[in-house]
Amino acid sequence: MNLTYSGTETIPAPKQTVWTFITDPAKIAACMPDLISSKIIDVRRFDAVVGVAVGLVRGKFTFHVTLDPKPASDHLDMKITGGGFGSVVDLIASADVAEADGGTTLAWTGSATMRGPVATVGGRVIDAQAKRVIETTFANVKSRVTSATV
Amino acid sequence: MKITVTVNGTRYERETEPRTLLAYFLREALGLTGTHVGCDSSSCGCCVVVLDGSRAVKSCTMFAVQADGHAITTVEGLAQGATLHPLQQGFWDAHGLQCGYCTPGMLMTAYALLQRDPDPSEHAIREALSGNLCRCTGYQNIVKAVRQAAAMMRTAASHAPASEAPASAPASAPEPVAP
Amino acid sequence: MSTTTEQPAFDRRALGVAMKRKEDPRFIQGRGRYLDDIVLPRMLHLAIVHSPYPHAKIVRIDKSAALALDGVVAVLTGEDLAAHGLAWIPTFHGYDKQMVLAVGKVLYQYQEVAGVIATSREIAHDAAELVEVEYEPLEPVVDPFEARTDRVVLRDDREHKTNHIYHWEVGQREATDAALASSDVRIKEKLYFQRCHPAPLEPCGAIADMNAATGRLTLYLTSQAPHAHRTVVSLVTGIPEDKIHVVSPDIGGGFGNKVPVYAGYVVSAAASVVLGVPVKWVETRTENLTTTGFARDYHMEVEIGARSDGTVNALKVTTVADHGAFDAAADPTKYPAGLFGIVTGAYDFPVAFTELDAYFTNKAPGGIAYRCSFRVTEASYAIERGIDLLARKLHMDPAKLRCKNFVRKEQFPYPSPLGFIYDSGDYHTTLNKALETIGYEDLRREQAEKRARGELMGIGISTFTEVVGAGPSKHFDIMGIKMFDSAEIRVHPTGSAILRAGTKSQGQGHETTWAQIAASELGLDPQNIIVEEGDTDTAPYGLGTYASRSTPVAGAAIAMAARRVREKARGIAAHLLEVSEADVEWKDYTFRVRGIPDRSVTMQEVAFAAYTNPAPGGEPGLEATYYYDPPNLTFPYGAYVAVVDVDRETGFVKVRRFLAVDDCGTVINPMIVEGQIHGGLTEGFAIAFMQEIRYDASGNHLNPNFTEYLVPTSLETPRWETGSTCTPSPHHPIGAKGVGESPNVGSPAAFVNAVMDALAPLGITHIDMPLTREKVWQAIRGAGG
Amino acid sequence: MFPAAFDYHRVGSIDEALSLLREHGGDARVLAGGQSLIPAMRYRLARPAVLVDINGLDDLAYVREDEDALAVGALARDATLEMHPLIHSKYPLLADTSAVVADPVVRQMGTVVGSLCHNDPAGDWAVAALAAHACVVVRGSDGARVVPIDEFLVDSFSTAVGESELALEVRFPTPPLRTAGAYQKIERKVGDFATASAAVRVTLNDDGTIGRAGVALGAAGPKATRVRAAEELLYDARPSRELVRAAADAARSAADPAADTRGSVAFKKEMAGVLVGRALVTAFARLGVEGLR
Repeated sequence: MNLTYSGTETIPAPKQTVWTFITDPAKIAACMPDLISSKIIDVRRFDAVVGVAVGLVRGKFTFHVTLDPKPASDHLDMKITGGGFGSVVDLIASADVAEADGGTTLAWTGSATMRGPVATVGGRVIDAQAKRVIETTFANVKSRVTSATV
Repeated sequence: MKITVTVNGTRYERETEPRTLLAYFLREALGLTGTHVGCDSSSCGCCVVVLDGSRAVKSCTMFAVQADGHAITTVEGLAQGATLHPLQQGFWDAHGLQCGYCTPGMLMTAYALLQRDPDPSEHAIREALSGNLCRCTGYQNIVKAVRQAAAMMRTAASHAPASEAPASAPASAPEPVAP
Repeated sequence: MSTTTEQPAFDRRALGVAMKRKEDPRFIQGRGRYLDDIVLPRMLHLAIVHSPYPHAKIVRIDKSAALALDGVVAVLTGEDLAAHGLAWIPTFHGYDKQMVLAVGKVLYQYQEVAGVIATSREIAHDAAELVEVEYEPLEPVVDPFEARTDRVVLRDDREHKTNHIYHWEVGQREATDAALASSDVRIKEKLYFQRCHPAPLEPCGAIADMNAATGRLTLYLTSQAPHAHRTVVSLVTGIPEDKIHVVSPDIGGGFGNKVPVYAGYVVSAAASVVLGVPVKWVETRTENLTTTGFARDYHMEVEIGARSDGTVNALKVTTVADHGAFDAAADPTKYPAGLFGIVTGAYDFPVAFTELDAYFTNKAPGGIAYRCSFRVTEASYAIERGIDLLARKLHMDPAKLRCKNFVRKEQFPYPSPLGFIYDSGDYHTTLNKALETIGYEDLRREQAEKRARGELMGIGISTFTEVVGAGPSKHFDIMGIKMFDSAEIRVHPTGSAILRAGTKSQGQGHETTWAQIAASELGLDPQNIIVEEGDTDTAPYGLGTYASRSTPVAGAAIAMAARRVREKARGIAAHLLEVSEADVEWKDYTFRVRGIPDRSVTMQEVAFAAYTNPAPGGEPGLEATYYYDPPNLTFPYGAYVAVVDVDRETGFVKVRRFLAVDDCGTVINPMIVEGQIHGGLTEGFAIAFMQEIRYDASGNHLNPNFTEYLVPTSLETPRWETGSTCTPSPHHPIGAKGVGESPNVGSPAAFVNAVMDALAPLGITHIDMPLTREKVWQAIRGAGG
Repeated sequence: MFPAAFDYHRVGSIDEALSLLREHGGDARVLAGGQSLIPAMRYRLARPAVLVDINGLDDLAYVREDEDALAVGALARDATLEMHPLIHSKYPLLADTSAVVADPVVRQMGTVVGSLCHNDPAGDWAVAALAAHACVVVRGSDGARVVPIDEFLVDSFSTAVGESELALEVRFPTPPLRTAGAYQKIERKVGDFATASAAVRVTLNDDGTIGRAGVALGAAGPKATRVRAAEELLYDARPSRELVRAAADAARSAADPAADTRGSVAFKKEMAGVLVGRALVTAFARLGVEGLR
């Protein structure tokens, strides 16, 4: 099944600060909700283990994340592959940063493709969780950049 | 864990892992293979057994440990010796089965239905059996079979002396402990 | 009619009697013996690891964590099987092969990648989760029209680097095109017959038991074709066929799903050979729905040309078939698209042409005959929808249009433009009976009133003909084995008998109907004829039960074997009656002296004599075997009428009435025939309204369990009305034609025709099955309804 | 499929259950009817280390009216309501709902409170509970609290019940005189989750105007959705076709469903409206107000 999500955060910080933050694997990893562990592989890649607890579904998802920044267009692509529960989740997220009144807007979209039993049996559960992972990650970006800036 | 269950009137004490589903416990620990498993999602009803004499439950969606201290009736417990239960007779007479795989679950669900409704309408039967799938019969002869059984049981009940157990009662009295 | 012999204790007119089923006592008492009921000493359990990807390279498989788990005995991969030459096996089609466990890459989601053997099922499943497989995803090809471009070629193991599997055609292309071009009226419509799955309630399974001491491999299989499976196993493994014993126990429904050979069978066999102990594999519902034989998945385009008075001129059907990752369609060798040539149906087309191209995609393999005689369902749907579309275009009543174009009774045997010789039929009588029974004229009047009020009521007709009973050895084989079938009858001294056949009942009631055929030929009590099938050590060789072939082929073999027994018995009777054989006639189920009917002996008396008092110089005993090679196929047919009401607001279709009038020739047991029709109609209903295997654009299987693969319950299922006419097959020994599949073949078009009839006032002409609420609602909305 | 291994405790008291939940936190799950939990465990989507089986607490199997509500205990099965004469005579919304949850065999085990705690966005009981303005009694180590249903349903599969708490009872307020409700559900077949569902409850005042109204949707958002706009339209108005249509329109607008195998967003939104309309027509008809269809 395929799911898409999107949102916009307005961050009271200069565009460059936001850009630097979101292209740093260590910083992005730290923004993932319920992060159990992470391993930075290089400047573009990291692995993360995220706890999943939605209703009766509880377990771990392991993600391999690759960042692909396109500074010329202030655009970041993120490819996230991984899974858990004998299933595979592929997430493709992208973010555009732009200057705005008093700060920077971070417009993001994400789409998740799930494969395996989870997709059909736990679809409604995992949908909610994937959405939460993406939303919370970008919300955390906002709060951390903001608190670092203020 | 050690559990004690009374199945078709016989008490059994067995060790079981908590994760063992009741259907597999009946089939593998007790050798009562009349209870079948046809899915993993509690959809098909091949595994229906009767809990404590009156409730039809899906034994693949219940752990054996939950049955500790309870009584279970399976398809093997329907006939009284050589005498078929009216439902079994009805299914045979009305061609209420083909491959036979769903049949035990159908029988047990119908058994519970007739306990609470001795004269169910066609719709009531279809409603009550809607948690049991059949791929062969198209249900029509199953409905017919249940109606025949209901009629037989009503007749038997109206003729039976008050002291006699109704035809639907599971074998109960002596509870020999199985080895 | 008076007779001086004593009345027997049973009704000798065994044929045509609604005899209660002999197999039922064990099933209603929970004493059936299905595969998973069998437990052998020291038995281990197999669980299979499946790919989450529809198309990916296998980079690495790490068994170590699984092997480290307590209770795990072995983990097998495709590489391990390759060492035994078992990584690939031929499909039933012969010209393709399929992976048992993936080697190098996976080609569909849920494909089998590894097998874990452990001391319990639970541990096997625990360990299956621990097998680490690293994949490198490849682009999946889900759509056969995309596959056709060969932009991504899926099968790198094949010599020809293309997704195209084969092209097949039959009929006259140019003449058909010309006739279409010169027709007054033409219709052309794309019809997709969706991918479905038979989903018998008992999943597939195997127990392999290699006895190292005897060198014999016993395979308990959920097999509709145990002899064919024995031969395949022998060919694949090199184990001599005498060292393989296939036992097909009670089967909890097959519907074509239990014809192919599956990975679990091969892996459990390989594991038992390697480990020397029995290994059981019972698939989960998810495995059943995602990896075992699917059916249909035909993208058809139907064209019909007709004169303005409705007389049909020509038919053309062009099909793109989606076969999934391997060509595992279980069709006879010379018929890659099965018997799709029946697509001219019950109508007298002067000329016709059909062609089909099959493609590989990243989906599960299959293409099995799901309650269907090799693609007859797809063909019947195409023609019956096509005729309705033509009626709509001509503003003609669909019943009248059908009557106008039916092959007439006097035209039989009728050579169809696509190469079949229809053996018999009387289509007008059967349709007229259906129309009268259901009150067609009244229904049309009611519909007119309802339409005036804006209500959506529809009446749909389907007058299909089947072609079943594969088949004559001249044309029909599977992997070279001719499609005959066989029977062996042994009459015991006391007049009871054992009958063995090469078929395998999965609910059809062979233990009863086979006994009835033999009893009616032998004058014995059918209650005392035990029927045994499914054990390759004891039953004569046969191709099994599918494609409605059991009664046309094995049923004939039984009648012929019984007649052989009777011929032998005649000699013994002559000896007992002290007359010459020529003076003995078989009349009223008894041997009688011609002209002196009082002098007679029963078959029981003859049987006793066969063992106690054989004719001098004659052979003792009373048994016979017959291998029946049918001279032609049989052509059961029917006229079905569906009445529906459509809820404009929600798109819900209520099937208010459904009448099936079937003609399957001679009826062996009317109760069983009716049961088969109820069941087939229910599956046809399911296909028309809810059953579908879908894959999303990424190749994810969307229906891997019964919460998503929708099987109708007693509440959704309509109440069926049935009727019959009888046009016996002229070439079958008892005139029977086969019936199990007719209702599933004929009904989908009746349902869809009824819904399209209901929606006709809105200008809606076609919606592809399944006709879900949403699709109907969308169509109504799109039409401004 | 076979569940992963776990430890099993069958508790003899609520306190024992609470103490186990406290001890094991998120690793433990409460086993009541088990009709969602056990299939999830078979698919290994759920793999709790500990199961706390409350099925021995027979005291919680009640369905009874007290001073101001119908109280349904944590072990009251769906079938108990389905077959309860009181429910049929006085709580038509609950009677309707109880007859369409899952399938009749599953309903023999499944519980009302368990369904609320599972909070599947396509579940049935949460929708009925919203329309009926129910509340849930939640017990922790510090005692019990009563949580209004709107607060109880937090998000998809998530409720106000803490890890070491137990939902003990759902309370459906005693309906005032001249109150009726209805539940409408579209499912692809028996046993399916809702493609769309709607629950309504209305009270008629003596003057024929509508008093309190409850309107809620299932499968129309991340959790069961109260349609406030429809409730406000109904309040103080008189039943009419126009009113029903307006309430249905409000439901259609309020619905925010996700597309899935059960249907597209457009179809589910439309069905939300159709079902609210039909549920209102049924509920009013139960109050003797006909001719609204």
